[in-house]
Amino acid sequence: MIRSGRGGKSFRVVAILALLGAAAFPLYWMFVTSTTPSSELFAADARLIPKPSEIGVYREAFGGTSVTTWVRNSAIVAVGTTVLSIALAIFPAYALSRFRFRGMGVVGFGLFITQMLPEAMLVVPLYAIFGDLALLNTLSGLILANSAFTVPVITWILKGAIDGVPIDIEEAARIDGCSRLDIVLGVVLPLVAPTLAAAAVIAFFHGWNEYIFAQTLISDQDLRTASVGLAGFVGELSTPVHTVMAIGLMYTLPAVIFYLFVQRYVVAGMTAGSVKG
Amino acid sequence: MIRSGRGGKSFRVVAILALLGAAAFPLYWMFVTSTTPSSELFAADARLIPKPSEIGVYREAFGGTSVTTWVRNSAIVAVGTTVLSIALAIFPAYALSRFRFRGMGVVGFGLFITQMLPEAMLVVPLYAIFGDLALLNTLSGLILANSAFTVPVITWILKGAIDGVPIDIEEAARIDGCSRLDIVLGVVLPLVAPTLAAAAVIAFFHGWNEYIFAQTLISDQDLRTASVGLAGFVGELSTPVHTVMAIGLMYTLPAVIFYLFVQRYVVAGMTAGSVKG
Amino acid sequence: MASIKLDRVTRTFGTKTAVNNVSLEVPDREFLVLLGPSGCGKSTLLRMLAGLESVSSGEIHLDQRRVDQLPPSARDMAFVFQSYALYPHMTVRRNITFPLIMREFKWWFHLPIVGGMAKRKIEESPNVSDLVGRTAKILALTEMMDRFPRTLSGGQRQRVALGRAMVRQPQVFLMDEPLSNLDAKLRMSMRAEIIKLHREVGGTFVYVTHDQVEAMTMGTKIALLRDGVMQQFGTPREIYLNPANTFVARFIGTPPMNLIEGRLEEGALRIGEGVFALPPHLAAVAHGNQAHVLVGIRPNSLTIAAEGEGTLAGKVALVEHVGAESVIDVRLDHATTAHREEGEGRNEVMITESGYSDLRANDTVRVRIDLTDVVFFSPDSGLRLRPEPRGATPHPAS
Amino acid sequence: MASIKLDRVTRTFGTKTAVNNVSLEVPDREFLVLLGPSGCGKSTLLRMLAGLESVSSGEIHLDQRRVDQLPPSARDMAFVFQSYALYPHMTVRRNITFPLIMREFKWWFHLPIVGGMAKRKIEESPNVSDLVGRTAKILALTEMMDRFPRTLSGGQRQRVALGRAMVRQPQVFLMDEPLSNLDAKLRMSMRAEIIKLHREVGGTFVYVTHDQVEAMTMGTKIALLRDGVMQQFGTPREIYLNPANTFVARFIGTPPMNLIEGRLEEGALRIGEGVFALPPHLAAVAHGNQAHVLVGIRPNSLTIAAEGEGTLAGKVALVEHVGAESVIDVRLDHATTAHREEGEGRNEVMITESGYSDLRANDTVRVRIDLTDVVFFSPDSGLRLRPEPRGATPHPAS
Repeated sequence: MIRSGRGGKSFRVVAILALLGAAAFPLYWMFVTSTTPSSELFAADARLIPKPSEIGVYREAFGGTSVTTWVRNSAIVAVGTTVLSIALAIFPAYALSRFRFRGMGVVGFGLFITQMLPEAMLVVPLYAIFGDLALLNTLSGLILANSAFTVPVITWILKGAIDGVPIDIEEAARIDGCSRLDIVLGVVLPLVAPTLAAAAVIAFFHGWNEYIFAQTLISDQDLRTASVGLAGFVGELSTPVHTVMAIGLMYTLPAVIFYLFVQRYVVAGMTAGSVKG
Repeated sequence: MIRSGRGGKSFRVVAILALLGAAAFPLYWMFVTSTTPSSELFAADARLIPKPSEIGVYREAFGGTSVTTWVRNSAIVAVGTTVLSIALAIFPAYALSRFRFRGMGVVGFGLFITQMLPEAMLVVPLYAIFGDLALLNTLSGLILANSAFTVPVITWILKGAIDGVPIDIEEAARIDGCSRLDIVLGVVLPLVAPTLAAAAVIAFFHGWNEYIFAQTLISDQDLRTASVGLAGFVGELSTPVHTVMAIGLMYTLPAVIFYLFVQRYVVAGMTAGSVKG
Repeated sequence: MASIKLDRVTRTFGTKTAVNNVSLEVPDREFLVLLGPSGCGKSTLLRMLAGLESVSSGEIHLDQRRVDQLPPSARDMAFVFQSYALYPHMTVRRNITFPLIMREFKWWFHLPIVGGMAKRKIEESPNVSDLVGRTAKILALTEMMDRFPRTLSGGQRQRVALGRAMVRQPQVFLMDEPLSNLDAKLRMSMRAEIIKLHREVGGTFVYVTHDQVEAMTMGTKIALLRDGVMQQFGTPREIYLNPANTFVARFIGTPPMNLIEGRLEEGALRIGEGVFALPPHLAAVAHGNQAHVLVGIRPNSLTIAAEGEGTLAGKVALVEHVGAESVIDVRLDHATTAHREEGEGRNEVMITESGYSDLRANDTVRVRIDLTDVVFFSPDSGLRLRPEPRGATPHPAS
Repeated sequence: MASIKLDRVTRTFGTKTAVNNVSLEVPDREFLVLLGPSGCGKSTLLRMLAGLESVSSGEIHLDQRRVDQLPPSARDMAFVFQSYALYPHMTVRRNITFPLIMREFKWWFHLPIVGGMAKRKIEESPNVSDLVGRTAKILALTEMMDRFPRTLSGGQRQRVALGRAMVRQPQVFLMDEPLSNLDAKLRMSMRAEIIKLHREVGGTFVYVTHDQVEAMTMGTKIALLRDGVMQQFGTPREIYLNPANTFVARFIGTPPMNLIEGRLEEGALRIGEGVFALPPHLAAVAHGNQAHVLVGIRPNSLTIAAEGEGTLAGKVALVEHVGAESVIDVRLDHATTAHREEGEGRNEVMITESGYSDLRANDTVRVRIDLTDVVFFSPDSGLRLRPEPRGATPHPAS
């Protein structure tokens, strides 16, 4: 922490305001739009204050759709993606952080390759493979497909955090009788907990919002996720924009709740910086 | 670096092989598929070796489409997104790393909020705003929209790297006569160069692959990006899968080239760990 | 031409007071050492001088100029960090030249290619490259100007950090434990180099350390701090001979001063069963002061003696050999020691003797006291007992 | 019950040889200090003992058992790290108990709730909690068992690290500069605590340091390394009195031994213009050895003298006061010194005198040499010159 004079202070205030604005605005915008009648929506001067009289749109939104089923499916997919991708990312992240070997560059390339490939590109081969493996139309198949995209990013993030764990602490654990597995699970993971929380948020949101695979690999109505359901609404010209926004806000809520659940750890990581014995 | 006995070694070999496999497989798969005639594509035993006789598919792919225009547009969007989102992320990242203030938790929340909101949700309000601001049907509008999604992630990643820059080095720069701006640009940025490179890769790929905004906000054929153009192909039932794969591989190539361009820095960051004076 | 004056300087962090009401004044060209244990506020004080911390209350003056509200770069002070804090992405040459480049800095120096050329132009201008070259020569860095800090050893990095400070030719050099990351042998030779530097480049030095040997050998003035409060300020000799309280007495000197409980009885001092006649300067202190005192005795004022008068009985607890000297810990039979800071105390006193002592643990010995340099402290306040005003002081009080 | 034997132990990293062919043997209950400057390989050697580094060639034996191929946990050694390396996410109690928990570890201890309960059960079992309680009491940690490492001071963390080592009751304690992160005063008192620990808990200690004072006071045996090669191995006294070469001579002792170029002339020693008669034990060394020698003289064997025979003329260069002692640097007029490692040398010798010297820089003085403890080195190899086999050695060679 820098305790600084006047220059630093104004810099800080501006930075905070900018960030807060960026943070709060989209949610607020959604709320305002959801309470704006369609007739006013494309008016020249955009509305900036919600209209409480229009709050009934929420009752309406809940009534006509199978929102609860969608949200439940999305929750299963998001939690599954989170658990699976963290489980798969831990060991590569540890290896990248602690070992030096020829071909690290190639591995680094691999960490980005799924980001280079557009999902649309992989849908066809995945559809074929999933057909063979009987994973089509299952939530676990969707979890698997999502994890393929989150694992590299999470590996990269965890690797950075593990870099910050002093090697001495690991060596102390070896002397105390820990195997390599014991060290990773018992010493390294608790020390990177804040980053783990951040990684969980990223994986959860990816699973929650993923659209293309959810649309392609799932055809059963009962297994449809919220992102696909919502898109169905948006696509229908008959759906008024404010209803879309109302459902959208409900759709966003579980993700926000999940975030609030882990934010204690995330913020701890933001304030703590690196690990010290 | 841990120099370890037998246990560590086998662990390492397994980790490398797993990562290499994950890295190389998708590209290889695409290549194999592109040279597989449609008739064989859904055969019970999947083909694992490319068929050189079918290489002509690439000539075919180039012939019939405006691939070059798409790729040029995508490159503009991707580079623009990279530059803009890094420029916007640097200062919040620095502020989050160096200052302590009430409401950091709220800001942390803000860093994730655009990840919580599905893009589909924002398309309508963005369309309205962009209409007002005459940003519809422009590549700069698309760059702006993409940056809104990449800035939070990049802020988060840069913040982690800046945490690793010793505060002493900044204080030395203050004593030597640097303003806060000089410190950020002249001292902090060069020291987080590897992370900056990783952030650039993430932003570039996001801009390159983004689909929903590119589809909605751009209607002019000449401004269409590769992701949208490609999706058009995939949608057409008449396009044979192997042609799709061929075009997909060409589509992926610029992204790979960009990656190879910055990978020197990324790998330097992977091997170096934290900054030391 | 740069005297430093601190006037009731205080710094609080939340409810904690790191530096409490410190006032002191040193003239130009002094070598001021801020000394004390970890967490005593010495680094905070130095950082306030540099402008890296703000002052909660009080004033800092450089010559006649009040500087405590100025930004660091306007104070004309250089700072050498404990961690060296070199710029890892710059060569040694650029590290040393950096403060000079910043003097002529324009915003467009941040531009990639043009900025780099402009900086190189400054670096290669005759004035700058001369000055940098001379500095490098003094510090024996000429050979390694194009290397990067990560390729240097600890001592070389330390010298680059010194070079970056010297090249600005500041009025004041501030150094925050600059030697503590070096190994014991290198620390000794760098100590000599810094003393030489002080003599040759001039300027006022302020040096923070927790090592009393560094303070005693380098400083022309020492300010000893504890919990943010200045305990004593004076020359090394004053502080060694006339410690203001028991903390100072125990902190300065290796091994530390022994503190033994005693009783003043009509011109004599009783310790346990032993009675010692007081020399005149001590009798003056004793006069009019309370009967119970803490007697401060340096380890070299004690000797192992044969049976005899004016000695104390004890048993050897430990013998340490440090080269030419032996340190003998003796547990006294009847006297009580008062070394509170180190746990139980166990009534041990430390005695230094030159040569290799053949004593072993549990040998029975007698200890003779040379009263010449003995000092008295109040057992309640820990403060030094001084003679009544009318008495003459044998040593000037600090 | 744990003697340590190193047999031609070598460790290479790429083309660099960190430890080169080191052999030594210490019986049970010794306190072996591995001493040397930064980068001499002492830490690598310790880490090979612990099993944290593998051995490139050679063997390590603990008693009769060869251990160099065993994993660290099978060697029955505890390790105290320079950085303490406490587990930041565990309380002090859990930190100390951790090695005992690992002895009974099952894979399902990793499970969130069940594992936590199982670990707590071990922690609270009478055997374990007794042992941990006793250890905590010895180290005065009882009050802070439920706190986390980040809330402790440096000295307290150091004691927790010692506790974690002690609780395993290992045959060997390995310590890697455990005191170097503490401040000067605390370092001294922890030094005494570790010596006490060695006496009370038994076991063989191997201690790495770059500080020769620590080595001299703590060690019962010292192995002095330089660039991976062992320079000398022996008791502190042997190493101090009989340095094997000029490096050892200069490394041990504060201030370091003076090395002056001299010439042996028929039973006498000529240094510059001065001629000194040799005592018998030195005459025996002189006999049959070459004429040119380096004369090693401890600073306390030199004294400032009045005009007279058997003295050397010089000028005072610097006077340092360290408490009870003064260190006087004198630049000799006609003699040449050979302190190669510190740059130009400038023909200065260091002299220690007790008390506060009133000499000032540039005073003209004469220096007297006490030849009793003087040693001779070869100017070419730097090796100690010893008497011909038939001569008697006054001190046993190491």
